[in-house]
Amino acid sequence: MSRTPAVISTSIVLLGIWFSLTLSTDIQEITLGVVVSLIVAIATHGALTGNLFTLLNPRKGLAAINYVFYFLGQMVKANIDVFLRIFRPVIPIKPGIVKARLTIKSERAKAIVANSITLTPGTITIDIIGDEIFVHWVFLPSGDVHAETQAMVDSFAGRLEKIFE
Amino acid sequence: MSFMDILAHVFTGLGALVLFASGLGVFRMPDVFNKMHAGTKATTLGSVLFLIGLGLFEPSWMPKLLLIVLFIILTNPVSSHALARAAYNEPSEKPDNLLIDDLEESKGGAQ
Amino acid sequence: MSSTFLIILFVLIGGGLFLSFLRLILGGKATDRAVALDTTTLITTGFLVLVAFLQGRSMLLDVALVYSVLSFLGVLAIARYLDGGLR
Amino acid sequence: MNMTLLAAASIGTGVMMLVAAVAALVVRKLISAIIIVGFVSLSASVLFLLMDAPDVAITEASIGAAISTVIFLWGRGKIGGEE
Repeated sequence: MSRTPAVISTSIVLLGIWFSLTLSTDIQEITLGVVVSLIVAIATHGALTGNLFTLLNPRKGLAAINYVFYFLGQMVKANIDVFLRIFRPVIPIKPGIVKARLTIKSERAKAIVANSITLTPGTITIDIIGDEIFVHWVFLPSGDVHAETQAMVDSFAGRLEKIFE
Repeated sequence: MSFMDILAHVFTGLGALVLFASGLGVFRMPDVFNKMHAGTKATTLGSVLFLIGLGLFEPSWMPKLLLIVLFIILTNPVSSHALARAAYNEPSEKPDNLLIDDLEESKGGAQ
Repeated sequence: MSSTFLIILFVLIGGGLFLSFLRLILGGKATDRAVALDTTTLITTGFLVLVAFLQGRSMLLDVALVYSVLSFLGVLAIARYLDGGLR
Repeated sequence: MNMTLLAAASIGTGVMMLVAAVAALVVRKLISAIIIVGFVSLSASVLFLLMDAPDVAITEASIGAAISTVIFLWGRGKIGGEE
């Protein structure tokens, strides 16, 4: 029964997807949607979203909102960076793969950090082995490369830790 | 012209520009990982801006467009990650212009 | 939407599509082509939504959704193959 | 106006599809040919959509992008060897 909150939050998310696909308020459609989303959520043990009810805790909810806005800002910055880079006559690149350490333990959080790093300025994630993350820089930062990379990874992982405890 | 209309024009125009930039980046960048920088970041934000801009023109389409946007944001880094691993692990595909390569040492040490 | 703005949108998206298509054809290595295929399909998704908007039929949005899902699956299959075979 | 743009888009997609099909024939590595064939069937799906057949376009996208690519890759793996 410890999976019940996860199953319920997964079925709510699936029901939202169902509504935005059908866009209908017919009672038959809604009933079918509820039944199908419950079946899928129970069959997958709620693995799609995990327990979303922890976000109702105001501190964690604020942390999640903070993370989303930080991520959107970084995404816009990344595109300005790409934009300024590719319209030059000679593209300035100085590539390299740098290792950093992840302090966060949960697998879901690791996946979120890796995907966020892929969408932020100048970096993509190549691989995660254990708790080490390997980041590819299009233009290596000046100064201590490892410290800069670690600071960049921590800026995401630190914000996520507040959500995942 | 209402405020919403201007916003929709700005969003679609910027989105199309960013999508063009992603095509140009994929064409011009020298090796796989750098192509991926243009191909992932620019297409994600470009699609998001473009689809939301069209959704502002036609508000009844917004839910379905938001679903496509959510799907693109969730899956685009995943396919990029899979391609990056493939490009690194296959010796004939790996680019040779890396200045620092920590992953090489780490894999060499493990085996 | 004025027609000049529409032409600008078409030219920008078609140009991006064409450039990534050129990279797909001219290639380099196999992974270069795979990255170009990924970019091409994502730009095409935007293009399909633009076509749906021009024709004013919301059914064409479903095609764009299915297209983006399936192209993701195709790229993932190619990446898995390049990373040591489909297992 | 709209019709002109859509006709231009159809012609452009058709030309790209033809060029890609020829390129799939002349390209040297088999895996590159499989990737380009994936693009050919995806652009066939776009062409179906531009010709007012969204249901055929969905079918073509699912067959061309997902199933035929996976089957080609699977067969390529079964054959083994280089080239």
